[in-house]
Amino acid sequence: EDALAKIKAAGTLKVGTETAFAPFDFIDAGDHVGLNVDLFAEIGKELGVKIEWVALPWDGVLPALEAGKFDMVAGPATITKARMERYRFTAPIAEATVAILKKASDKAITKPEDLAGKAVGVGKATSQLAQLQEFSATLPKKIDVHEYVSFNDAYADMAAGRVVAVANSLPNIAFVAKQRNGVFEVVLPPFGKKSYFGFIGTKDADHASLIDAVDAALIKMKGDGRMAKLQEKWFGTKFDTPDSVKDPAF
Amino acid sequence: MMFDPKVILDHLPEIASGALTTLWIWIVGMVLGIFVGFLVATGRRYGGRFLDIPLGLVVEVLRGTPFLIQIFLVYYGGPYVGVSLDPIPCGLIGLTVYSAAYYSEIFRAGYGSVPHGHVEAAECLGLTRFQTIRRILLPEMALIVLPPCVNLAIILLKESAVLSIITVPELTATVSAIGSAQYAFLEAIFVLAVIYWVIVEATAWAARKTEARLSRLRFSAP
Amino acid sequence: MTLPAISISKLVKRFGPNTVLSDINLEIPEGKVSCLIGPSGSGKSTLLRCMAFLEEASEGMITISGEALGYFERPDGQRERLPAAQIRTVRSKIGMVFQQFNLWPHMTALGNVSEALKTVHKVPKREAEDRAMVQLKKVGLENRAGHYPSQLSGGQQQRVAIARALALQPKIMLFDEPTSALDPELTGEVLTVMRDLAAEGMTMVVVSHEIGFAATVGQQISFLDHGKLLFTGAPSDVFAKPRHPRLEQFLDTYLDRGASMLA
Amino acid sequence: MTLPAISISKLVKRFGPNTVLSDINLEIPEGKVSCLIGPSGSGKSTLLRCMAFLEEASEGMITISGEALGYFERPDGQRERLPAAQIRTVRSKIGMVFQQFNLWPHMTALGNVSEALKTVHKVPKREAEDRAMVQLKKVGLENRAGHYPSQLSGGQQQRVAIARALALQPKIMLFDEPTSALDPELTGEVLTVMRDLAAEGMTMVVVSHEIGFAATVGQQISFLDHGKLLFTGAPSDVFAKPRHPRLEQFLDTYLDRGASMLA
Amino acid sequence: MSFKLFFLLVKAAGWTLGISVISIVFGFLLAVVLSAAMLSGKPLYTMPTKLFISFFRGVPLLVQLLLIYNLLPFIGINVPSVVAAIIGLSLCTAAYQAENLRGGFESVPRGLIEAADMAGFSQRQTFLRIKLPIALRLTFPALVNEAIMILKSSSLVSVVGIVELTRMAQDLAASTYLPLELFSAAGLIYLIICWSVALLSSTVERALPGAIK
Ligand SMILES: Nc1ncnc2c1ncn2[C@@H]1O[C@H](COP(=O)(O)OP(=O)(O)OP(=O)(O)O)[C@@H](O)[C@H]1O
Ligand SMILES: Nc1ncnc2c1ncn2[C@@H]1O[C@H](COP(=O)(O)OP(=O)(O)OP(=O)(O)O)[C@@H](O)[C@H]1O
Ligand SMILES: [Mg+2]
Ligand SMILES: [Mg+2]
Repeated sequence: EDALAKIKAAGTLKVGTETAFAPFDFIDAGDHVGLNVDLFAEIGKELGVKIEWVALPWDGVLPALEAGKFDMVAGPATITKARMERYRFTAPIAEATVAILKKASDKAITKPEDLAGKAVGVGKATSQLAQLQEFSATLPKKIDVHEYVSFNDAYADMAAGRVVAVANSLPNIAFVAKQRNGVFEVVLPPFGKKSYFGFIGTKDADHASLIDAVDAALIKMKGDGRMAKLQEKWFGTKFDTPDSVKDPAF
Repeated sequence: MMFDPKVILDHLPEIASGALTTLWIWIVGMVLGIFVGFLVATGRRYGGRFLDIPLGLVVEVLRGTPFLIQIFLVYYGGPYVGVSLDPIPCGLIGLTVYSAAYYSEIFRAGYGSVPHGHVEAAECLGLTRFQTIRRILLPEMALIVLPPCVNLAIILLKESAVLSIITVPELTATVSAIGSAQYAFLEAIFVLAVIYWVIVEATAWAARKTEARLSRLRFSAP
Repeated sequence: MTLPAISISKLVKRFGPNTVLSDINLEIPEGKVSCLIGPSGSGKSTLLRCMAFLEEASEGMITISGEALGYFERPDGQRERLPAAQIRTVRSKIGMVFQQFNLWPHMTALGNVSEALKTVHKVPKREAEDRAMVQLKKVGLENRAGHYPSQLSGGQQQRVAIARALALQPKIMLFDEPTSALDPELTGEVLTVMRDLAAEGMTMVVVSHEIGFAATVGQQISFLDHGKLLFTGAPSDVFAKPRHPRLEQFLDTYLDRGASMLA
Repeated sequence: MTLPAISISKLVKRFGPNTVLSDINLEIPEGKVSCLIGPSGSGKSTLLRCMAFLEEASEGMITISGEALGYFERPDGQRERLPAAQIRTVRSKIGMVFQQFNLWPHMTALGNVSEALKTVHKVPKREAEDRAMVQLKKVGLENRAGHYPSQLSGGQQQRVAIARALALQPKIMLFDEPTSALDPELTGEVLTVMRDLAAEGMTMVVVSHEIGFAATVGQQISFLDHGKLLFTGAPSDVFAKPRHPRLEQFLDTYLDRGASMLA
Repeated sequence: MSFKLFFLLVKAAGWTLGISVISIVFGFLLAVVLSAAMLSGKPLYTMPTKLFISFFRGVPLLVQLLLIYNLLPFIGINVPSVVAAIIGLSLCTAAYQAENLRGGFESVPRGLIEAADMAGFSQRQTFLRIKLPIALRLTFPALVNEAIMILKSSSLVSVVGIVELTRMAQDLAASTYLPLELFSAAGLIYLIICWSVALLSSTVERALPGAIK
């Protein structure tokens, strides 16, 4: 019997995540909330199981998935070629294209190209970092890239003034800008290649039916408008996402 | 999970540079910390109440809070009060101040371990306070403070990993970044374990040698 | 008569609320051996330490060959502290030998004796060591110069401590129970050195449990009890009967020991 | 005549290459006070520790009231170690009082005295403490039962140490310089307790620098020098002239002190 | 920063305190065993103990925790977060405490043990009734220092999924974007805990009988 059957028999689906990743997963006044929480609540209903959350710092999440500490990972993570070699992603749940967050008071930056020669913060070993470096190469003057262990440190450093902008996926920085209205601002349009966020599972045969079932549930929610409503709730906007990503842009 | 040594070999130069960064920040921060710590202990001993009480308070605050939080507040909070430091200087200052708090306590105990009579003998012979510290107190406490100093050095080495949150490219951050970029977590953990272990054992070995030499030099036949 | 080597007047010493020395008046004659005896806790060490300015008296005055030590008395009777440099000058006339020797363990015997010559008096290393060797020879330890304190017997350590004090050519030597940390047989070595010093006319003040030494070498004996100087005089006066009842009781403790088998 | 309390034959003790006791033959008579005297380093402590089996002799035999201690001699002359339980049984006849008292600092006086009764002899707590109190009363410390060693004077500590040894009702008490860590005035307390024990007929072996005590209380005196037993006999023989030249020289050290002012 | 946020930090501090205290107790018990093994002098016991101490002192706690949490499942032991955290902290602190205690055991004056020999104590009785209490008394300040270190190091257990004080501050900072306020508050809470421990221990130390002068 495979993973899905075991999960149904036990009645709980264990999902690993990191809770410092607003608006997907975060702690709001002590409660674990976010798009992931709402989406998995619906997935749970579709599969007929309860959801059990395991929160870890991001460094620990994927090793723990491989160690079998939980059945899949919410996250989500940007779907990339390299990652698809090691993991299986679900249907996309949001756009992940990289854009710029800057201080609202900073009038010198109006478009991504204005970053040439400036200091910009980004997370260490992320797909956003790769995108920013690629973008930097196209500019007349290189961007001074600062790498942080977490994006939250990058925001703190922008507030402290060491970097003028932070490059991150659109949904995330849109949420930051909304939370610190008047302090931070998103610079449109996004400069990165179009990319998407998906949940993560393992590639082994045992788990294939589980991810298939989650995919089916997500596509069903997209069809009946529940997905759009939740995106609206957490991002203030909704995204057009394909049913599956076979060939990511990078 | 599979163990793939290729990941390590491919990134040897980055790993080595991370290790070197950790090593030099650790050594410089520690040496400065020992120096400042000694000054603090001396100030507290001879400076009267007006130096002893405030310094004691600062030492206790530094020892009572995690290094992570201190370094975060200094680096990200500093600019709000007009102190904007670059990562490496900030990391060095942080490590120096944090270790100075601990080292000052070690030296305070060191001062206490020298029999008061030895100081009185110096006083009777007319040595000034500075001469007494330099010629009598320091050499006499050297052997006693060496083991705790080494212990602290080892703790500091591991604490220095915290500097990654202020973007210092030290060993732990470098290796775990390689781990997550390549999804090679097992390999990363392994590399970290081995490198730190080697540095710690080398330090402990050097300390044992120094201790043996010190005690041979000072208290045995010429 | 010459000026007394040390003159103590109306000295009071308090530790917090406890008065451990009250109204001490004492003159230490020059060129003689003075002994302080008395039961444990009577204040002998404290009085000696006041003479070396290791303790500061709470009241009263001490003069060394007529010069004020630590404090001088203003015409209005108030005491005022002297500048540190002046204290050092007066104190340089005094050498102190501690009960626990207090040799510096990280220096050889020669290092211990020559250290102050080098650092305080800026004597060049070679000369300082030559002068130190002279003192070590005087206490019979020229062949132990390179030994560290931990490699010397108790008696040898105490003799190095004496040489260390002598190297600075003090006019007065203070000894605080110089032999009580020693084995009976080691005691002999140190007492011999002290007898030699006495013979040379060194002014010495000795706190001692060695009643035998006090009786044979002491030229003035002072008996302290509960912080009071009960008696000062020549040995013949001190040991002659009838004695002060407290002194009688004190001496009995000793006579009980060591003496009874002489019969 | 009864069996000797302790009988030592052909005992040799080496530490590495150094022979510190050579060919010791000694009998400690029952119910008497035997004293070991001799210069520092002569091996007194080592001999006493051999009697308590705190040191294992390198050669030779010790018997306690006729029972072999630690080793027994096989018919072919080879020594063989006894089983641990048997060593404990023989050793239980011996009480030891150390120079440095060695009281357990984390227990009160009562705790120190009653501890072995409780843990080793499984005496119920109440009874053990009652029996401990009897011993404390004997050394005059019933009102110090609840004090920790650090709260007692040296003399009181040493008396607790004696009570601790007595509580196990040994047949023989060994004392290693029981007063040399004490101030002269505190010494008296301990010597009084020892005199009382002697009067009760306890077999005692005392290593002592207190020649006075040895001369007045000791009934057998042994003089050790350089690991050799030079002389054993009654006090009158030991102190009578003419003496063994080494003993003469040794006693002189004492006579020099304390005695000379008796004249 | 609202009172609500502060309250959440205090609640997370409960985890910090709880996990640390349990680990300190377990670690201490293990340390007693380890130090006894070191003192035995038998290579059969000392060799593995030396290896244990070398590993747990030489390798960062973070790595130890990741190993316990993610590697044990591969040999069929799936430890829950809390257990992994307690195991990791206990083993690490045990290595340090064992060294402290060994120093303590070695400085128990020889004469006190001889006194126990004379009173007929067995080896086990001597260890439990004499050596251990005295070694404890001698090393008490060092043991407290190590306990405070562990309190602070416990922030690393978030890698196995426990939201203790530091992690809670990070989580809250990630949604409120008020990192400075949250980290200052967390620092204050650590300070209060550490000072309380230090104060309590110095009171206990004064009350403990048996200082060796
Ligand atoms: N630093 C101090 N603080 C408080 N009290 C002290 C201090 N030094 C000495 N005393 C007290 O002063 C009194 C006299 O002590 P002192 O050492 O002078 O006696 P002593 O005659 O030398 O005794 P002993 O023969 O035992 O050496 C004692 O009661 C002692 O407790
Ligand atoms: N554990 C040891 N290892 C090596 N040598 C030792 C040891 N214990 C004692 N000795 C040596 O044995 C000799 C006799 O020592 P012991 O302590 O028995 O002398 P003692 O007569 O008691 O002297 P004292 O009067 O100074 O106490 C000394 O030379 C000493 O250095
Ligand atoms: Mg004194
Ligand atoms: Mg001895």
